[in-house]
Amino acid sequence: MAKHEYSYYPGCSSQSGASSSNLMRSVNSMCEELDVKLNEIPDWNCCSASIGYGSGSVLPRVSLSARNIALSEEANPGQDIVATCAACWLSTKEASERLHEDEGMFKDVNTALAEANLKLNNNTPVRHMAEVLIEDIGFDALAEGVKKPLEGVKIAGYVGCQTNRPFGIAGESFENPKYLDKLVSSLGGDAIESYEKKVQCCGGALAFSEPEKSQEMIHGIIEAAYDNGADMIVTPCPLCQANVEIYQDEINARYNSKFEMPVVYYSQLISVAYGRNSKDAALDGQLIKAKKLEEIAG
Amino acid sequence: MSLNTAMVEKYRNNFLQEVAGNVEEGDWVKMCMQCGVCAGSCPLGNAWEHTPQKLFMMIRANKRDEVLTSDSMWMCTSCYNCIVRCPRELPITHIMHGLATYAKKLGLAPQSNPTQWFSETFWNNMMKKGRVNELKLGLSLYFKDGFVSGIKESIAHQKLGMNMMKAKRMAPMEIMGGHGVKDLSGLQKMIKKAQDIEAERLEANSK
Amino acid sequence: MANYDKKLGAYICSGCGIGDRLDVSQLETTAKRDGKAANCKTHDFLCSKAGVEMIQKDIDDGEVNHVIIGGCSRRSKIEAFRFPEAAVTRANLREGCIWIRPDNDEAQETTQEMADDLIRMACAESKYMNIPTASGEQELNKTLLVVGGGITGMTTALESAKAGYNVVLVEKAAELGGWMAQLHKRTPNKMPYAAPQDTGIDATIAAVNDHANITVHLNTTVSKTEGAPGRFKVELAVESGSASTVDVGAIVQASGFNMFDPANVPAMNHDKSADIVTNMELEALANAAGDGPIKRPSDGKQVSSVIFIQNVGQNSEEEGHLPYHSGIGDMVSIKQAMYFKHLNGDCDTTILFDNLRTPGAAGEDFYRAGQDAMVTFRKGIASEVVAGGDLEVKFKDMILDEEFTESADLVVLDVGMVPNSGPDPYAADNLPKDEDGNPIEEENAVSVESILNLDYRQGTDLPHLRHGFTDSHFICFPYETRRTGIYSAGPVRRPMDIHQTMEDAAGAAMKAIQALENAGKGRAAHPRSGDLSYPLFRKEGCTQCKRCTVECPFGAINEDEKGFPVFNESRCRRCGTCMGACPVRVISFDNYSVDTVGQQIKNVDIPDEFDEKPRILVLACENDAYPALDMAGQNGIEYSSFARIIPVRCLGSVNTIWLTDALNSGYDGIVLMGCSKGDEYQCHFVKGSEMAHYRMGKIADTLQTLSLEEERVATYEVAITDIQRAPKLINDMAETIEQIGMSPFKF
Amino acid sequence: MTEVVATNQTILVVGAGISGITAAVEAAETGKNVVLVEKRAYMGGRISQLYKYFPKLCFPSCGLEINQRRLSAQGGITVLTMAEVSGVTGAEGDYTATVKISPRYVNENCTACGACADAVEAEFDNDHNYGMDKHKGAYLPYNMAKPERFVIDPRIIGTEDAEKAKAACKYDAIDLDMQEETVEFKAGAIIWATGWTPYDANKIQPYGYDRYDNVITSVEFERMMDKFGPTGGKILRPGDGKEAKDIAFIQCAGSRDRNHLKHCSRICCMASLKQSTYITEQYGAEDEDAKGTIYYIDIRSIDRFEDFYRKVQNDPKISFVKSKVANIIVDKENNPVVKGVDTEGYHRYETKHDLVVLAVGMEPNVTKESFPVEIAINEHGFIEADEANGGIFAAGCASDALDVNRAVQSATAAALRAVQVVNKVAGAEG
Repeated sequence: MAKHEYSYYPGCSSQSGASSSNLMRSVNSMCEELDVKLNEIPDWNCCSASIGYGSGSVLPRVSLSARNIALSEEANPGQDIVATCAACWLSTKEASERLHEDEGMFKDVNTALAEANLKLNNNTPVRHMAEVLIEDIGFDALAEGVKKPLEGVKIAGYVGCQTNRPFGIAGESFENPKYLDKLVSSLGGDAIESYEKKVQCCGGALAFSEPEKSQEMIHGIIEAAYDNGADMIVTPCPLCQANVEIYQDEINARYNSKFEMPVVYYSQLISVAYGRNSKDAALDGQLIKAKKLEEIAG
Repeated sequence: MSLNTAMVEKYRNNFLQEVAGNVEEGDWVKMCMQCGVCAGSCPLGNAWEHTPQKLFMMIRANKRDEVLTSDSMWMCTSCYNCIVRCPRELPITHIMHGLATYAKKLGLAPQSNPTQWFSETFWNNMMKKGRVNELKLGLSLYFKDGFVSGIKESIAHQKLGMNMMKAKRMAPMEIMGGHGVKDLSGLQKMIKKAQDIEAERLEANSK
Repeated sequence: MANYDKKLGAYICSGCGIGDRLDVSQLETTAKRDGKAANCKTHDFLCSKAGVEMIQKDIDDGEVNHVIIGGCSRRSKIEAFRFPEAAVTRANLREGCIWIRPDNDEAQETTQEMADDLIRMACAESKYMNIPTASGEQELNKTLLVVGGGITGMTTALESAKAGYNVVLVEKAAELGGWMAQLHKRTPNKMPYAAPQDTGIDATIAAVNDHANITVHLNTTVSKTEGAPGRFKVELAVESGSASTVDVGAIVQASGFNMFDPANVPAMNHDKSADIVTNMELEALANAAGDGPIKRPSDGKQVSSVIFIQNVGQNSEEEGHLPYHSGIGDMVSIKQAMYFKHLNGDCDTTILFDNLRTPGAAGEDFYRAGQDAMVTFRKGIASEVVAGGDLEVKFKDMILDEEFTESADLVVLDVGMVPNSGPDPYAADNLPKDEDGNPIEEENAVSVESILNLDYRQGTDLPHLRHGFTDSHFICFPYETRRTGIYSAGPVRRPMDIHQTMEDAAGAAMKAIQALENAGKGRAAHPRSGDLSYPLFRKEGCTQCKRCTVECPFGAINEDEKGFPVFNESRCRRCGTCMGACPVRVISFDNYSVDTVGQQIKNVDIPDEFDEKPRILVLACENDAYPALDMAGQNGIEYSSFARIIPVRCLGSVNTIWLTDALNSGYDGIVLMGCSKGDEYQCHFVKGSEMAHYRMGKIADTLQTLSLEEERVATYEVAITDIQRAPKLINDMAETIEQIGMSPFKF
Repeated sequence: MTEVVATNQTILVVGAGISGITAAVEAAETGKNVVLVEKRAYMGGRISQLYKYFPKLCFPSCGLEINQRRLSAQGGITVLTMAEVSGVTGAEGDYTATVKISPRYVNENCTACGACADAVEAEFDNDHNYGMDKHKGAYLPYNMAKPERFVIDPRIIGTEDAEKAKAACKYDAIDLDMQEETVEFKAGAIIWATGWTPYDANKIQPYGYDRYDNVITSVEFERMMDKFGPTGGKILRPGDGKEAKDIAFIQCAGSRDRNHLKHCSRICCMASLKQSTYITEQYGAEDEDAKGTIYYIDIRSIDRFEDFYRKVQNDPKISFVKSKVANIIVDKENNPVVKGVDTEGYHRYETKHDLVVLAVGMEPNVTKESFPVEIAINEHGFIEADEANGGIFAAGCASDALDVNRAVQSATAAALRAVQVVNKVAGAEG
């Protein structure tokens, strides 16, 4: 039996062929290394993220998450739900919390769930993979397993919004969370602790609809990393990863800049540090290659 | 009588009460003390015509039309900065979402606002299969202003698309269907039920 | 006055480096030879148990009754050197001598001279002082007079009675209860601070009426108050015309407040519509409503919209307005807005405020409770209420930056509290002055009817501090009024709510009880608490000039029919301002007199002119300047060894004869250090420093007569924090003397 | 061994700040026996760390001098410093208090000559100056410290420094073997005057007090103005020691905030108005670079103090912005840049200042859990008057967020309530 076992909610963007399929791959490698078993929630659905609000109002949106929790409770009883995507985690956790606080809504949601022959008990903790790493495994244990320390790699920890607010990681500040820095240090890399844009919003919600607004924000996030001497950015959120990475060409054109800043997931860092190859670490999924990681991974 | 007219009739001079009764977390609006921390904390602050705190004041001042037709709340990126800093713990993000949704239900949301449109497209995309099809979502966005401009947009973003495909982060076959939920009908019935419950409640509130 | 043989004992400590830096045996010789101290001893650790026991033994053996300690400052080791049965003086050899002088050979001689003089001065002071004892004329009267039967007065009465004292409670009206009895509900004083509470006033009134130790006089005013703490005689006048006299030990004035007249803010149109009411008028409407909805006065319609306008005529420099703020108006309006939420169902309730003043834990909780009850708060400045069928309020919403006109069934004006304090004895001094220095009359001058009718030389009532309030000027001492044994409490002192007023009532009761207890023992009140000395007066020398009666900062001194001063010792605060004022020097205290200081001045050794060793007399207020100089020593800040420092109770006690004598006997310069004066005075005796500055303004004449330079006398305001500046002022004088030369008056 | 003479007619006062001193002195001057217990090595509490009082702009040490004199003039007050009440049993009129006294390692022989401080070398953060400078391992907490007796920092015990201090003392005042002791004594009534503590500014993360050198607290600013404080009376940026002339004051730093203290701390508005006058005091009215900006939600200058508010409003150097500052960042020169929205008409600002002063709130020192007996404490941690409290009465900031004047008022009232109890005991005992 694996040391740690969770009910896993991968989310739409992690699916094969989707924008953060590389996240999924590196998470799988990471979990193998850490002896973590992820049991995917069968037939999970989209959480509708935050942007769902425009058409889906409260009850439908909460019902979507409630369905996932109910499915998890049915298929993976007693296991904490773990999400790797910030938006998935937030939507699900928020739904769970609101249903704890609001009995009326809890009743309504179960009425809706009954249409799909499901019932929600709502007694399952909803957690982000970062919490698993920090709380269940711990930085010390993580450091122990490092085979190829990320020596000399300067990494800016970009936490973003939804992994950080409103819930965040226990004991961390909303304004200056340090867990990514600690993670980087545990893996033998150089954390850029003075990176002051670590919780600045990337404007993901507007990336499609009003790109000029979101790209202005992304520009600032990358610039600050450059100014602080970062070789790359690490993030725990697929939306942040995608936004900050993939629009750099457009941003360079817009701002006359020459950014070429790799943006990777924590799971990729761990995979590499634990000795996995580039493919297992999904480094091939980078639009902007994380060369320093590739060198280490060999 | 439209829902909007019915609501106007019902609440007359008290928009605050209307918001409290019908908007997601709207009951919290009364608790705002006008400190402005939300306004200063919003990463898109510059884009807002009316900041959250000002919207709350406008609600109290019965500026119903101005609030509901405003595009300000559509600027919300759900970054939750306002929520964590609000000294009164108002769920501002949710109230912004709620105001937007409510405006949309009443038919007052600004049609020209792109995020409003995106939000709807996203929802519809998601509801088709129970999971989001990123490719279709992206394409539908490019083609939102018609076929010709859609082709232009597509070309403009061609490089990005190619790169994503190369990195296996975009799959052309997704256009043919892609991932989805097996119990789609159960999911759709569930959503329908949830929507009905809300609609009935709103209808009842307008009486 | 004491009548005993003085036996001086000088005890010199050689510890703390004194023995290393000074020739202690010479100090002993000085004490014996010049100081005439029969008993002289040196100890290397005088404050130790052994050192203290040595002194105590001499006292017990009858060898010594006047103790002179040559060692650390009088501010140090107070507990060790407390010998209640002896007169104790201190020569400040440590902080005032070795610590302010450099430790080198060059300085040694002058430092030793300084120390010798300090010993001479302490001996002289000791020789001329007496151990103070109470006059024996005291009375212990355990009854308090409380003026005012509102919540403040009633609370004072109940709290005092609970401590075992008797109370005479006087109320002008026919019933107890005051304004509070008119309230529908009160703001909450218990967690969770969420809803208006019953006032409970009936129970309080019943408790007062039922208490065996409280006598209530209704329809009664105070027609005359004479005497002093411990022996006030108070004449009570009943409306019917009858009168009686009570003897009381202390007085608490709880005469409350009146409401500001909204007619002073014409734009509010209070007189134009019955539906524009003040906050107090609203209480009546709420009471009239019973459990039903509040109705508007004009036509009895149930109020469905109400607007509260905060801050009407308050915090404003406009004519006829109040320059202060009641502070409680926002809490009151939230409470009243809740009346509507409770009684009038779906009533629109708006509060237009400028700064929402809901301080403290209870305040902020109540604000949130108001918001939670759907009271609409708008930062808005109202410019006008338009009277008519439906009222209209014009205001600027400060957040939306937009002018609004909102209609309402009822408009409530938050008008402020005006203290009911009686005429200010010093009104003419306190009025703002025009360019020529003539006082400008205040338009809304408060009630001029006397409350206490004090038979005092300096007026009938408690002095006002500001805006008609009888508050204390002292942050640290909120009950220090300028009339000993008379304390004010409640909104007459400063605007306050019920909770605060009840705390204040208890505080004032404490002070009144303390005052009468101490008066009974002949002990002084704050700040020289416990001092048994009192002004002694040599009547045969008095010229009836009235300076003392006019200048006493506490109005303690009356005049008899011939114009001689009557000191009323228990009113006296022992500052010595009278002593400083007296041109013929007939006023003194056992432990502080023209001689105790004058002889110190005289006993300083004045080297002759060619020694080039000037002498600078420093008279320093013992509360501020002297501690500052001590702390300079503590921090090793040096000053001239030519300075001879004498602490004085207050600069107001400085008699010009000391200066004249000093100049005549060859001092080269004089520095006076008192506390800050003026509106924000820090003088603990209120007027002492100001009086001294005034008197010193006239010293120029004396200097002229003596053909001396004006710069030889300098008067400064020195704060306790002037630890670097005070020494500098002394050094400045030393430098001045260097420039203008030595005094020609050396022998 | 410390001996405490007390009976059930004794009043125990816990805390020797302005409230505790006042309660003790008022009761003692009415002839009562008092035991005054203070946790610190010296009396005076928070006011000993203030530069000036509002609205008079006078010096707290002035009143403290008088109070300390009153206190020593009264034979009736026993003062225990470095002492904490660890237990209370019994009931109104008959309490037994247990007090734990930490070793000072300096006995009453101390003459405050300072030889021990000269002899030692180790230095530690100076709590009196909120850690802005250091004190030696043997030290007098500050100029006016009473009891006027040095303290040996327990951290030097067992080191060579301790032996050096002992050797330097000519008066056998240093006792390195001093142990913690516990004393037990009777009291009829107890006045709880444990005061407040500045809210921990590290917790107000958006303002970066933990990250930015040039963001300080109001209590630290107060220490800067003291000529014997950590900066010698100059307003200096902790970051680079440069003079700070353009100063921002941020109100409600931790107060009126459900993330921090829900209550309004009452004093901070007046404190900042007061501190804004320090700018002119320091640089003069002519210096155009010297200016202050007060960021506020509501200015609560309450009642008579309004005229002080008006005075500051009329000062051309001081401006007011109705806004709770959203966050602070620093520019490349380490200047704090204050960001937010002026809500009066919606003006977005991003303003650079030399120094930011956070007007930190008051947190009561009492907690329900830490209280030795059952007592009515509200959710904010303040003790409420309640019949059930028996003979225990709160004074000053243990009862509410109060300014000095109101704290003294409250303490005087508490003294009376204690006197009522012991008078009743005296009556019963004849």
